[in-house]
Amino acid sequence: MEKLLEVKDLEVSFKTYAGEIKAVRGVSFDVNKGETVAIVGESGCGKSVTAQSIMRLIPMPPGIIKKGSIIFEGRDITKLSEREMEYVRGSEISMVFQDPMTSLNPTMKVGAQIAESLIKHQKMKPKQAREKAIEILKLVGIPNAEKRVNQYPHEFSGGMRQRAMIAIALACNPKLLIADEPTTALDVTIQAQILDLMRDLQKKLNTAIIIITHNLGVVANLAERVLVMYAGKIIERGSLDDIFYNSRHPYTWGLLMSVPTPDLDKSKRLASIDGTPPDLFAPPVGCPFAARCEYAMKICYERYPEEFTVGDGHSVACWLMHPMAPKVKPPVGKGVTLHDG
Amino acid sequence: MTVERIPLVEIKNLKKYFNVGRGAVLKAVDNVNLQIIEGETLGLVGESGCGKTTLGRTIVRLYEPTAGQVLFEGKNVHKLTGQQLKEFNRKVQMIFQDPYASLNPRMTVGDIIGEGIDIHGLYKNKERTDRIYELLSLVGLNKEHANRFPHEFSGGQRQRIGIARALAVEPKFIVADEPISALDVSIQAQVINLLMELQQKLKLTYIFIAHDLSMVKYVSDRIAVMYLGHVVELTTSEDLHNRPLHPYTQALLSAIPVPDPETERKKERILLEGDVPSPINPPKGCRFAKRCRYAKPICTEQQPELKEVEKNHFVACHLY
Amino acid sequence: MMQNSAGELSQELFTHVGKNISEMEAIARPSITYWQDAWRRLKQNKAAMLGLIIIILYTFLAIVGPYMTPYDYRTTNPSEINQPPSARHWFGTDSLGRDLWTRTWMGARVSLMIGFVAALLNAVIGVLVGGISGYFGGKVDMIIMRFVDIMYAIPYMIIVILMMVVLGQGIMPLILALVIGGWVGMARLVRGQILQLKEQEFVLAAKVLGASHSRIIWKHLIPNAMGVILVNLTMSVPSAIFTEAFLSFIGLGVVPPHSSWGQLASYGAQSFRVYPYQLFIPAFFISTTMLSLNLLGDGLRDALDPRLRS
Amino acid sequence: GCSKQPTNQAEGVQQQEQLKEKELVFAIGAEVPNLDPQKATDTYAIMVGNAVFEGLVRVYDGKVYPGMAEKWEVSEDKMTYTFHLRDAKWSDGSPVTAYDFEYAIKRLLAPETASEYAFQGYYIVNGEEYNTGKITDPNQVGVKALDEKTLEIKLNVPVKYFESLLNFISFMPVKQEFVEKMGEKFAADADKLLYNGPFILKEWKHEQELILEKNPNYWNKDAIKLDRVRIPIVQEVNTAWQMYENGELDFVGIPPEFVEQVKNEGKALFYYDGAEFYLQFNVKKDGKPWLANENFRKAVGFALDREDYIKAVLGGVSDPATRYVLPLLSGVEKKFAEEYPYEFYPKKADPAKAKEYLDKALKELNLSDPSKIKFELLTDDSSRAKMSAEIIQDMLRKNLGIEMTIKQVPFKQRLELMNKSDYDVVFAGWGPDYDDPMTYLDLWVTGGGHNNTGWSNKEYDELIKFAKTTGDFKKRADAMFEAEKLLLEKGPIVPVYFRQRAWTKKDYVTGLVRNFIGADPDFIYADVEGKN
Amino acid sequence: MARYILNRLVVSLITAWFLVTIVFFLVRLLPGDPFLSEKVTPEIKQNMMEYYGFDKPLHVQYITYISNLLKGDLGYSLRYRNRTVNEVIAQAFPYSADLGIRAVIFATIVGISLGIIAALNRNKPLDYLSMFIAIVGVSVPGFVIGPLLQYIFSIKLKLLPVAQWKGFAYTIMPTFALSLGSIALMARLMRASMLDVVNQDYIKTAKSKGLSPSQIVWRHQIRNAILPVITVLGPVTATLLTGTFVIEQIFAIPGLGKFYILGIQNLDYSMVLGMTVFYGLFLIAANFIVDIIYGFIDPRIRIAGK
Ligand SMILES: Nc1ncnc2c1ncn2[C@@H]1O[C@H](COP(=O)(O)OP(=O)(O)OP(=O)(O)O)[C@@H](O)[C@H]1O
Ligand SMILES: Nc1ncnc2c1ncn2[C@@H]1O[C@H](COP(=O)(O)OP(=O)(O)OP(=O)(O)O)[C@@H](O)[C@H]1O
Ligand SMILES: [Mg+2]
Ligand SMILES: [Mg+2]
Repeated sequence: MEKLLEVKDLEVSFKTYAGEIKAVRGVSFDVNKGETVAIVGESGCGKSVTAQSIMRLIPMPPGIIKKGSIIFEGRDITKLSEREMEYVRGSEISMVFQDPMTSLNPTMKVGAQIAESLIKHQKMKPKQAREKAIEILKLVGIPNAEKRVNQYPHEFSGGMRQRAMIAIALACNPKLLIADEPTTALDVTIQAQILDLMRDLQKKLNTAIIIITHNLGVVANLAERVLVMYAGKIIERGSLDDIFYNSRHPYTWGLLMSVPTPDLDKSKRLASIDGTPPDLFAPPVGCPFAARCEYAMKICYERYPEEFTVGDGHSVACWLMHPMAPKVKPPVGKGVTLHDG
Repeated sequence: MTVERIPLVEIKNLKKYFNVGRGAVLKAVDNVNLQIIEGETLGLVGESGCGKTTLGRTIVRLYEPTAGQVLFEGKNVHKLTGQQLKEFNRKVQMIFQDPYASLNPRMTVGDIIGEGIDIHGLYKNKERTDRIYELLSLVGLNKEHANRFPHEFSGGQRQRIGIARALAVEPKFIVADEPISALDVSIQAQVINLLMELQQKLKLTYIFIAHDLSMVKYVSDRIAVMYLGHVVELTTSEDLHNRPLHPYTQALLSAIPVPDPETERKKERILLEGDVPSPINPPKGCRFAKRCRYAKPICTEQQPELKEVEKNHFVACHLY
Repeated sequence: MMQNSAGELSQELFTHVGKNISEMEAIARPSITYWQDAWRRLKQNKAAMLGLIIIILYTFLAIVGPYMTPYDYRTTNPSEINQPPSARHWFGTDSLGRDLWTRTWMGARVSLMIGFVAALLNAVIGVLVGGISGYFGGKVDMIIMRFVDIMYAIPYMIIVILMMVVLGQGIMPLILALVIGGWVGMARLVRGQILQLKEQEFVLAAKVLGASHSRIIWKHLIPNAMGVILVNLTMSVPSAIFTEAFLSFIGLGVVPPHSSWGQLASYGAQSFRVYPYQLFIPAFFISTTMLSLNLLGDGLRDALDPRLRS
Repeated sequence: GCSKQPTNQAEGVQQQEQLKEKELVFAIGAEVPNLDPQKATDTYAIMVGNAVFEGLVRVYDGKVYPGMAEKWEVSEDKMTYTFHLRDAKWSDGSPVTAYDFEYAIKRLLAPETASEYAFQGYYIVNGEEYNTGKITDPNQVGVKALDEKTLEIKLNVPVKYFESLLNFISFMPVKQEFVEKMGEKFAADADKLLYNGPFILKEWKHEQELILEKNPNYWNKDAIKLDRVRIPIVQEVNTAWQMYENGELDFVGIPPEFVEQVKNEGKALFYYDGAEFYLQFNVKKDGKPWLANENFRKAVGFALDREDYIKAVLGGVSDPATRYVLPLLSGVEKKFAEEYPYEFYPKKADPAKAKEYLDKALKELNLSDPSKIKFELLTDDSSRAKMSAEIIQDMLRKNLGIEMTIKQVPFKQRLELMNKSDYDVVFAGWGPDYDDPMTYLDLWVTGGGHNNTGWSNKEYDELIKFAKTTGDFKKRADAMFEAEKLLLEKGPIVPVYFRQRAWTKKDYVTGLVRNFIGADPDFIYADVEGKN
Repeated sequence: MARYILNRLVVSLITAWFLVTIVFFLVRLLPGDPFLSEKVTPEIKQNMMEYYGFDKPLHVQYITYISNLLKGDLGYSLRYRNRTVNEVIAQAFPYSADLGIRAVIFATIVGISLGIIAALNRNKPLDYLSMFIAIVGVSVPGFVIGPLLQYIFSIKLKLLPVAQWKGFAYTIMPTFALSLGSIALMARLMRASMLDVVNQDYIKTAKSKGLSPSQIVWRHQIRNAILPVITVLGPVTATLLTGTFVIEQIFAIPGLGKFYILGIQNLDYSMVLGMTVFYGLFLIAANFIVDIIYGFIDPRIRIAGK
């Protein structure tokens, strides 16, 4: 398989008056052509920042890419000039932003916002671009697209805005689509439709997708590989099955256990992970999850665990994998709590 | 179930239309009747753009209804003034769908959360600060966050700020518009647990709008399914999952993504064919008819009424 | 204690410890408000601080400057007219032979006072009226804005002359006159901003919390319109200073022999080719005041916008 | 852009023409508000009127020459004038007749005309009565065309300066038929007037420019050298000055700041414009008895340093007013000042004398401390008024220890306050209406229309009355001199300065006359030979 | 929309009527009267009062004025006695409008550009340069800049004529001098509101589409930031087009500006009222247009009612 994107040891910080927020702390991963990689993880752990760094869209200042390289088709994105970036953004890599309301220009018709990148990158005539915009809007399931292209974002419902965002990202058939929570505001039928759409695109154009989502259902539906992030680091990575059925990190376990299933009883509390993630001002020296980890050992508080490879493409950053660590039985795994729904 | 009890909120023939220019009206909410009983959670699901947010906003008085009324504790909320209005504003809160847009970019998170406290004079000085910290930690944020501004947060963190803000005034009734969609599952669980705990402790009432049907099912006592401004099905959450009657509900349930790769690979979904009709000049007859597998001639002719086909199970469909 | 390789790890390190949630509580700094935060940021802005220092310096000189020389601001001296700056007369003398250093700082009192007070009052009234008009919209807006139109269109001089007839000459009536004619621009500007801002969701959120109208206007809308307000505020300072000079021209300014920067400048302008210092000295102070205000205003704008940090 | 403006090309052409034609260009400070001879009041109208109209006589450089009247006779009692008109034509080709003059004068006096300068016709029999509505029949007014060429004017009293007065714009002829045809629009534009003067008004671009061209029908056209006069309207003296420097004007007034410089270049010219400025006391002001005190007023008069004042406020241009009557006015044979030299106030301040008078005044007022004396100087918004008030204030403080406050108001308000006698002391001025000391002196008679000082002196009234009615011009002048001395000794007036103006011209400009009365500048015989 | 416009027209007329009424009575409160002059005697003044109908009761005069006004007749000037205010306006307005339009266009283009440049280069030399220009614009008033320009460009450099209004060369300095203040205000406003916009999420979206900085500025930022400039543009246009005293005076331009000042100084009632009506209608219209433009610029603004 051909590598499309390679992120190496990426570190991103935000300088604030109170100090430096280390949002991403040495993340490395790669994405192959036509592949779907999902990033899951605690809210605030740096997923969006990672994604936006790939597009070089971190507001600078206050943000800075402190370290690392992002190699896209052999070019280091961190070293490209802004002009060169223009041709990467939108046409080669495009992005669906998490917050659809504020991410759409309130004073510009939705149609025009979609048509814009078509005009820029595909050199379409405005009229042609508009036709295409209507087509894409229909594709993402917006009824009455002919009318809707002339509306402004505030006249759209939350889900429709999100679909408009998706339409913008899909407009130019990018090689890499970064979708930051693309379906949170969508009802399941539309969600399914969007997921199908993305899959189609992938098949047709061999588009690679990085999808960031909290919906493990979506992950299960779409992704081939999964990265689990926590406090600015990737703590586990592996194939879809590795993560869902054979996960090794206590945080991943916690995540999987928290998912409600359709048959969950109301009288029972949902399982969750106690405590809050560490402050990224001063991330702990050791494993950032240690303080919330039932299995924490002394070393977890003192040293950051190295990444242990536990299978083909499956690796975990957890001291439990160390030969000296006590053996623990994972509370989740194939068929444990998940599989009878 | 406690349907017999007096409803806390009563929505009667509520309509909310938007003028979208050149004389066209968009019927975002069209003749909705609902009753919400104190202490229950009413789940609201439905196609994106079907009017859930609009309904929620009309209930909390952000929109003037085009017709119909909303009664809270027996009083028409759109007619409230003065002290009663203030009372209402404390008792009824909303969690906004779009977390970032609903946070004032020029206020610290502490002030955003503290605003309700200040408005209603609930706490002062140190107590106020403590309360803010408490709320922050309730939603899984820490004290340090109080001094930061909304743009410095991740999507999920922003959503939690919104939740904390709504909880700050100790409301009785919360319209939660997709309160958890941006949260990771563990925090989702944390927040849902919190909401449910509070409900038990304080007899809170919720309207819970979400797309995550398993979560809706888990939190709700009853669920209303909306389609293009109409409520098409209304029943207990158990019932809805076990015996969905409306064809749209059935399609919806079949589309739930399951967090299990194998099931997802094998799953068969009811694919909804055809275009979603427009809420501007919606078709007469059943609004789902065009996409419905079971559509009969009458469906395109006559609009079905919401009727009780089984005990506590209402559906608006000519099939029943 | 940090070992370099995994191989040197001791078994002891792998003893189970478990969760430690309490340790996670971050140490919180005392909570600060938006305004405290803004002030903190303003202090770090060197240009803004320079501006502030200059303004303070000028204010200080306006207080003590006139007493730093043996001359009195009103004593004429026909044997020393139109002297260029020298050791005797630091800023030279005017055509009546009066010491310009003294007159400059006496004039600073008038100009700074008028500039700041009138600009501030204008801002307060303008923001208030514009805020109300924009926020409530509809009929209220229609009535207020038509009132503003009328205020705009009534010839300003008529108002000023009438004010002077009723209240006499002096700084207070002058400020009042400046305010009567001055607030309308701010009102329209603020109204425009509010119209744009009021549909934003955070306003809805505040409404749901039961925030009063005034709270929404002052805490939510105005801070978000602050950039524009500050610009207009800083820009209205020189316009007040020069309006005063213009009014003096037609006999409506401060009572002679008091003067002001604006008047000094406009006298100086008549003879700038012969006695350039008579123009350039007051002009220098007016423009550096403006510069300082703009630096300060920009700094304040930046400080008040949490998203904009450098 | 505006279609009216000539393009640059056209301008080039114009410049070409200028080579052949003699064109004089100078600026005036404001639009001519009105060129209707009987309604016009302002100096610019008088100046233009002088060039485009001609009255019975023409005054040039202070002397009376025949104008439309070839010759005239004066009766023994000096109260009846008979004028014999020459053959002259209006610009429409019709003849100028005695009826045009009769009509013009009656029009001046008719109340319906509402002429501001109607008082100029009050010397004529029944003039005042007709104007103020006491009689309504215009035929009773003492002006009559005996035939087409003969005009008779009857006066109430002998008026020494009556001939020169006839040069005043109010007495310029107008043609009844034409006036009536034009109605309200008479004189509103260049083509709504008839001209009989040395020039005709070719173009009147309101607020912008007046263009005068030589009148080919003028009886004395050979004496006129200029082909054209262009008069742009430029309000700002500094702008005009810069235009002059840039070669856009042929002569110009010098802004005070530049006087020194131009003087050093030897190019500065000066002339009196007739205006005199003085402090005028309101002697009837309640609660301020010192204003009624003669010695106090004199103390103020001696405390003023008129030379310093002129140097500081007026850039050294103007003359200290050591007496009341403008020295340039005509006396019996020569200038009044030559026949009756007098210096009441010194040019420099005389603090000792001022103190002396002040002490006397204090004693009379039963005051011990001069700081008890407080009064306010009313002044207006004319360009130097503020400085002027400031320096007076300082002089009084230095020389008398009196705190005078300043009240500056708009011009109209100053007049209003003066009319209502609502002031302590006002800085006022007066310009002559005719070339005779009386134009200043009759202001202060009891009940005089402009005397709002409350000052009243029998002796003074009688002197003025005598001067106004006697036919003996020597005795008349003596009486006026007595009155002047009395006024300075006891009157409510402290003269400050006689205004002069500084101006300069290009060397090629010749034959320009600057007048302190009537048309200023008088350019009709000017020449610009050598201008390129 | 059509109903709104109609409604607004009616309101505008009412506004204008209020304005006229207020000013009608205000001018009469001013001390003095139109015929007051140094030379005039009470009797003669009486003649003039009668001639102009000022001897009638005030309410009669008011009714006469209004009924004439409805016919579009602003009456005779009391100072230029044989010219009507309509004529004065007709003759002077073209000059003021000519100059005003030049100045508005120049100021808008330069002001907005400067503001944008400043915002895009915040706290960098270009920002400070733009601030410098703005400061010059407001702290150097017309009465200074005018003579200064004349001195430099006419006397010293011999490039341009000093004054008057006779062709393109004559328009350059007055246009520049007149627009300085507006340039300053617009530049500063534009900068401030651009900075409010640059960090919005939708700019990030625009960037993510690969738009170049200038495309982002043109297509996304300006429209969201321009509202304050539009707001001030209303009154600025009305004011500049109907004449400005100082600049017209310094450059000897025969525009309308002086009539306000002279009208009031001379208590030329009909002139003052006429000018007020003229300017007022302009202003009302300008603000009306601004309100309508609001809706086009930002669709969320709906002044036209619900
Ligand atoms: N502009 C900023 N200034 C300061 N801190 C920031 C800024 N943007 C993000 N952060 C911080 O960086 C961290 C990572 O944010 P990010 O948006 O990547 O989270 P995320 O993983 O996308 O979370 P979510 O799932 O909630 O969207 C968060 O802790 C956030 O507070
Ligand atoms: N201000 C508005 N002006 C015009 N149309 C509007 C407005 N707000 C909402 N709508 C329309 O009303 C309909 C219902 O919108 P609403 O936001 O209530 O949907 P929703 O059910 O919340 O959808 P989602 O799940 O996507 O958030 C949509 O068609 C939307 O386009
Ligand atoms: Mg995120
Ligand atoms: Mg919604």
